[in-house]
Amino acid sequence: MKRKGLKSLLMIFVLTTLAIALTGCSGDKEAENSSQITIGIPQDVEESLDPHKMVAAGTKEVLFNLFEGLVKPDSDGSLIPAVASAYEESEGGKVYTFTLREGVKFHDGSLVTAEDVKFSIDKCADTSNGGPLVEAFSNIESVTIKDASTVVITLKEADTEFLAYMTTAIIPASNTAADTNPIGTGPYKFVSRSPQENFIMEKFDEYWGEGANIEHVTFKICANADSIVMDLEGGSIDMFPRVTATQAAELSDNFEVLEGTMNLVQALYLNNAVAPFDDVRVRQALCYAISPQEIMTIISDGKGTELGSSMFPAFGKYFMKELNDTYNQDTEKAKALLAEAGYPDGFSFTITVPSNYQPHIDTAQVLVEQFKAIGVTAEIQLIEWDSWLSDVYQNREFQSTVVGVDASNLTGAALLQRFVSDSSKNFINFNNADYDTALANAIASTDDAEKTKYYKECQTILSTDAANVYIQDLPEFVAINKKYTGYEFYPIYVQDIAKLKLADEQ
Amino acid sequence: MIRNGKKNYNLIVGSIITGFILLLILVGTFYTPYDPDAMDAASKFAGVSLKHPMGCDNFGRDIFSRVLEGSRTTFIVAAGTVFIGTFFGIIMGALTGYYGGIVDEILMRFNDAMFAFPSILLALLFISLFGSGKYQVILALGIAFIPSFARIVRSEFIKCKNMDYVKNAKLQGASNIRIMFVHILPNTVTVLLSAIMIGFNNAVLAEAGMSFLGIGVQPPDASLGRMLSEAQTYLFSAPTYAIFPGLIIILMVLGFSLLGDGLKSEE
Amino acid sequence: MDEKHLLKVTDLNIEFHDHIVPETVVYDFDLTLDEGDIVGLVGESGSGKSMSALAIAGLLSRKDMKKRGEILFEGVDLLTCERSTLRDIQGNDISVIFQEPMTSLNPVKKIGWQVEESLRIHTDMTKEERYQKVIQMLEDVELDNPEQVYNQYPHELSGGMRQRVMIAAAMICAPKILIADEPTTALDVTIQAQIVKLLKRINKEKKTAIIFISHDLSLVKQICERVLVMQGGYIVESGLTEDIFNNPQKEYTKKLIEAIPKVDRNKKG
Amino acid sequence: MKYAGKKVITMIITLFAVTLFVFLAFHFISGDPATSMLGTEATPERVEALREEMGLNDPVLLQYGRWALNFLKGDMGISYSYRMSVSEMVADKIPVTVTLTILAFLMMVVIAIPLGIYTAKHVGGVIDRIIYMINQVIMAFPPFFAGILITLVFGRILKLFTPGGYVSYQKDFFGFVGYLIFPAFAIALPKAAMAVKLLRSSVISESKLDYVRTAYSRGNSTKAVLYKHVLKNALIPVITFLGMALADMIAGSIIIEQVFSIPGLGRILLTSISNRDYPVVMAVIVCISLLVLVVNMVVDIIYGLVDPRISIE
Repeated sequence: MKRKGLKSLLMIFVLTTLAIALTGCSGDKEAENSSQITIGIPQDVEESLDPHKMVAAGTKEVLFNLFEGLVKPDSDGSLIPAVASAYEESEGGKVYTFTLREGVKFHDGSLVTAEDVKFSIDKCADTSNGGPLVEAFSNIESVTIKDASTVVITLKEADTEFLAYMTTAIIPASNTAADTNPIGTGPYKFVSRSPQENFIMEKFDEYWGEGANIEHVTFKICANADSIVMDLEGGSIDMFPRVTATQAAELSDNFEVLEGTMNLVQALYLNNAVAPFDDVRVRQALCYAISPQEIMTIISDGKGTELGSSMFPAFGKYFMKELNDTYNQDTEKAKALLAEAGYPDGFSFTITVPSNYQPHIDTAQVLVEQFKAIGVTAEIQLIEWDSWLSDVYQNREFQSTVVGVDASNLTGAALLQRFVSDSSKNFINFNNADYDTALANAIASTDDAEKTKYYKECQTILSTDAANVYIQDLPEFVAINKKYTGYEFYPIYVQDIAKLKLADEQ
Repeated sequence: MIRNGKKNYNLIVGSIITGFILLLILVGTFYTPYDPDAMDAASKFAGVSLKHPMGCDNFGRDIFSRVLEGSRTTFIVAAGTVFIGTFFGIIMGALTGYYGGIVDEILMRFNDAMFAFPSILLALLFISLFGSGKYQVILALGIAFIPSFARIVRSEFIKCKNMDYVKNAKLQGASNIRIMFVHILPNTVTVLLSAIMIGFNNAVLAEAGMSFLGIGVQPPDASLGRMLSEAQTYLFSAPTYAIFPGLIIILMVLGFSLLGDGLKSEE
Repeated sequence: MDEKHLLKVTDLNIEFHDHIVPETVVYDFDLTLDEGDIVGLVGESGSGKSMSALAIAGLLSRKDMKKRGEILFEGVDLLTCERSTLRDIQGNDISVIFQEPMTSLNPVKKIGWQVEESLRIHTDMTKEERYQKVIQMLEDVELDNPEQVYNQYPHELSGGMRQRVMIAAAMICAPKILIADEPTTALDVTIQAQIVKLLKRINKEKKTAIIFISHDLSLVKQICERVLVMQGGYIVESGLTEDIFNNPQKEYTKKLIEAIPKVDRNKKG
Repeated sequence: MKYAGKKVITMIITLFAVTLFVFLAFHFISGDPATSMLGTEATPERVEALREEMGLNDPVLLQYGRWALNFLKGDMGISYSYRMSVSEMVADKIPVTVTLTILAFLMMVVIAIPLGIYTAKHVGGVIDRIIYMINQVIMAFPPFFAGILITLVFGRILKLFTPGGYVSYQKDFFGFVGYLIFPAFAIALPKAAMAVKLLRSSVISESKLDYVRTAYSRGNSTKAVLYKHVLKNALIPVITFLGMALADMIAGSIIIEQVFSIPGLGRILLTSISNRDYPVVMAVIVCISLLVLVVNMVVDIIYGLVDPRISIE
C-alpha cells in the first residue's frame, strides 16, 4: 500500500517536473512583435534612483537614459542642448542664460517649467547636508527665473567650464518619491526595479527629440560574471557592455564585439603621505619597475591605452601622449633609485584592491610579479568596495591601491582637481604647491589655449613627481547580438540605449 | 585490511588516493617546476605540453606548479580549520557533556543558535569581520565548524560519563580534568576520527565555495578552490585550468571519505 | 513411524562461510518432537543450542552458511523446501519467542499491530475478528487491560509484559511448535517463574509442543519432560529430565547441575 | 503545549542572540553605510551629516534597541541602498528561495529514498558498489562547480534551459519553476548522495536488530520485513538529516543562487552585506533563522510522529 503510494507520488512528481520543464523551455522566447532588448549588467542599480543622489558608475550609466540636464553630452564629447534649447555665456563665464525648450515633458506627462529647473539646480547646490550634491555648484551665486522660459545662473567666480555641470538632471519639483520613482525627461521612462533581478524601462513616447527605437529595455543583473558567455549564447541577454577579452574570444558569430575604452585612469595609486611612498625616488622606482604594455598583453591581449598621467585620450586636447615615456621599464634605474632612497634591498608593501572588479585584481597580480624584479615585495589585499570607500577613499588608511578613476564630465578639472593638496577627494595625499597653483590658474583662465597649457602643466607635474604608477585606460568590449545595431561609445561612463535599433529596420 | 575474508576496498582505495595527494603536497612543498606565480605573456593559455604538463592559465602561469602549490594551500586551510574546530569543539563538548547543568544549557543554546546558521553564512560574517586571506579563512571556517564538533563530542561524553571505567577512575581519586581528557577522550577517538574526516572534506569544499564568492584565499596565492573558480571564465579557452584543480579537489575529498568509511567498517 | 512425529531433525550440521576458514557450529543434531512435548535444550552460550533452534525456525539466512541434514516438519523438509512454503509454516505452525523482549519487538509499531501480524499474514480474518482475537490472546497471557495494551508501544511496557506480548504474538495462530529461546533470561526471578508457568499452561491447554532453550537447568527441570544437553555444537547427553538430573553421565552435565543455586533446587527438587 | 511554549521561547532567545550578534558584528566591520551611499562624491562633512541623520552616531546598543523595537512593531525600515521598504523587498524574495528550497528538497527525497532502499537491499552487489562510488564522487564536487557543469551540460549543450533565463514568479509562474528545476537539481544532488548513504547504512544496521528476526519468524517475506518493519525505523536518523539538509538549503543556496543568477534571499543577503545595508541584512537573517527554526520544529513534530519513544507532550 504504502509503497504504491510512494511510487505514484514519484511518478506524479516526475511528470509535473517534465511538464513544467517543457513549458518553461517553450515559454522562454517572447513574441517579438514589439521591439525589446535585454542588457546584462554586472552590478545592480542598488541605490537611490534620485539622479542627484546616485553615486555609483553602474547606476549612472543606466539612469542616463531616463534623465537629461539643460544640456547633455554627445558621443563625441561635445555638449548639446537638451532641456534648454539655447544658452548664452556672458561676462567671461560668470553668467549663463538658458532658454528652455518648448514642450519638453516629464515622464508623468507634465511640462517642464522654469520652476522645475530652478528646483533641480537649487537642490544640488543646497549646503544644508554638509555640502552641495554637486561640488562645483558651490560656485553658484544665484539661480533666477527671468521669465517662463528663461533661467539665469550667476556664478561667484568666472568658470568657462561650468556648462559641463549643466548636465545635472532636471526633475519635477512635484515628485516626492524621487528615491524609488525616477521621473525625468529622457528618451526612456522607468517601469520597475526588482532588487538583484532587473531594472526595466520603456520608450517615452512624448520625448521631445528623436526618441528611442527599441520599446522595451530590461537591464538584467548577471550576478555570475563567469557565466556571461553562456547567458549571451543561451539568449537570456542580448548585450553585455563589458566583456573581457577572453570572453569576447569565446563568443560565436551571432555576436558582434565592439571595442572602445573605459575612459578611466587605471593606476597603482600611492599614498604619498606614508613611508616609503613619501619619497619621490621610491615612487619613481616603482614607475620604472613596471611595463604597462606587458600588463595589457597579459590581462587583455594587448588591448588598452597606455597612460602616463591622470588623463585619458577621450579628452582630446588635454591628453599628452608623450608622458607615457617619462618612465620606461628600467630595472637597473629602479634599483638605483631605491638604493638612493635608502632601500637597497627593497621593501614590502600592500596593494589594496576592491574585490568587485576583475581587471584591477588581474593588474595587481601582474604588478606584484613586476615588482619582484626590483626586490620589492607587494602583497595583494582584496577588500569589498564599501570597505574601500571608507578605508582607502575616506580615511586614507592604505599604502597603495589599484583602481580606475573616471571623470564625471569632460572638464579637465573633473580629473585633475582631486590632486590639489586640500581637496577632499585627494585620497592619495598628493601635496605639491606648484600643482595647486597651476590648477588654480587653469580653472581661473578664460582663454582656452591658456587653460590647456595649465592643465598640461598639472599632468606633467603628476608624471615627473610620480604621484601614482600610471598604467592604462582599460579597453571596453561590448558584446551585442547582431540583431541590434547602432551602439555608440561615449567618452564618459554611460550606455545610450536610445541609439540602439533592430538590425532589420534599417 | 583483510577481515571476514573480504577486502576492505574503501580503505585500500582511500589510502592510495590520499597517499597520492599527500605525496603531491609533499613534493609541492620542496619543488615546483616553475615559480607558481611567475607570469609569461607568451604562454598564455598554452595547452598541455611536455614543458607544461597541465598547460598554462590566463597569466601564462604553469598550472601544474600552481596545482602543486594550491593543493598545499587547500590542505593547510582544511587541516587548520579542522584543527581549530576539533580543538575548541572538544573543550566545549567535553565541558558541557561532562558537567551538564547550566553551563551545558547555555553553551548548547548558543550552539543551537550557531547551528541554525549555515556555516557558509557564518564564515561570510567572520570574513567581513576579519578581512580576507588564507589565515582569516582558516579562522572563520574553524569557528564556524566548532558547533558541530562540540555537539558530537558532547554526546559521546554523555554516553561515556556513566561507564564503569569512569566510576572506577573517580573512586581512585582522578581529577575531573584527568577523567575527561585521559579516561574519556581516548574512547571517543573512533567517532571523532570519522567526524574529522568529514570535517576535513567539508572544509575543502567550503574553501572552494568561499573562493567562488570571492572571499577565500587571496590572489596571487593559489588554492584549488580559487583556481577552480577563476577557471570558470576560461572553461572553453583553457579547459585544463578547470579540470586539474577540480580533479585534485575531488580526489582529495574522495580519498578522505573513502578512508573514513573504510576505518569505520574496520572498527 | 516417521510421519507420526510432528518434527524430526536428523543429522543437522551447520557451517559458517563468512570467515576464511569455514566454521562448523552444530554437529549431528537429532531431535524428535510430538504434539504436547516440552523439550529442553541446555548448554552454555556458544554451545549451538540457539543456532539449532533458529535453524528449525527457518531463521538462519541461507547465504553464507551451509546446512546439512534434514528438518522434517510434518513430512516437509524445511531446509530444502520452497521459501514460500517455509514462510507459510513460520508464525503459523512454528513460532519463536526470543530472549530480549525489548529489542525483539519493533519499537515504532503498536503492540496490537505486532501481535496480530501473523494473523494478517496467515489468515483471512477481518480487522474486527483479528482485534477480538488479539484482545483474547492478550488476556490469555494474563495481561491486564488488553484494550489499552493493544494501543501501546513496546517502550511503554515493562520487561515481563513485553515477554507476555511476545508469547501472545507467537501463539496467536495457535502454532504446533513454539520455540522459546531463553525466554526468561532477561527478566527478574519472580517474573521468570510467572512466564514459565504461563508456558506450561499454554502447553497443557493448547497441546503446543515447546522447545525450551536455556542455560538455566533449574528452569528446564521445572518445565521439560525431556532434555538435550549441548556442548561445543554436539549433543552430549539426552533423555528424560528426571534421569539426567538424577544420574548425569557427563562431567559437563554435572557441572551444569551443580551451577543451579541451592535454594532453588531445594524448593523445586 | 508545553513543548510548543518551550520551543517558542528558545526561538525568541535564538533570534535575539543572532540579531544582536549580527548587529554587533556589523558595527566592527570596516565600511559604513553613509560612506557607501555617498560613494566617491563624499566629503567628510557630508558623510558626517548623513551619519547623524541616519542615527549612526548613537551608541550601538541604542541603535540595536531602536531596530528591535521597530521590528517588533512590524517596521523593518528602509533599505539603505535601494531606498525602498525592506519588508516589501524581502517579501518579494521569499517565494523565490522557498520555491527553490522546496523543489530541491522534493528532488532530494525522490532521488534519495528509492536509491537508498535499493542499495540497502542489494548490499555488496555490483549496482550497490557503482552507486556507492557515484555517491562518493558527487559528494566530492564543490557545489558551485557542480552548478557550472549542470549549466554547461543541460543549458548549453542539451539546451534544456536558458542559462541566466530566470523569469520572475509574478510574470510567469511555470517559467519560473521551470528555470528553478536545474538549480534545484544542483542543490539536491550532493544532499541526495548523502541521504542515500545514510539511508543505506541505516537500513543495514536496523536489519541486524532482533525485531527483524521476530518479523521473519512470523512468516514475513523479505520485502514485507523491509517495508513494514525496517523502513520506518531506518528513516528516523534520515529524518534528522533531511531536516538539517532542508535548513541548510534555505540559507545554503547562496552559492547556487549566484551560479544561476537567481535573485533569492541569499543574493540579497550577500549584496546587502557588501553594501553595508543593515536593515536588509537583519531582515533577511531574521527570515532565514525563522524559516530554519520552523523547519526544525516541524522536524521535531514529525520525529515524534514517527518515533513513539519520543513524546512531544
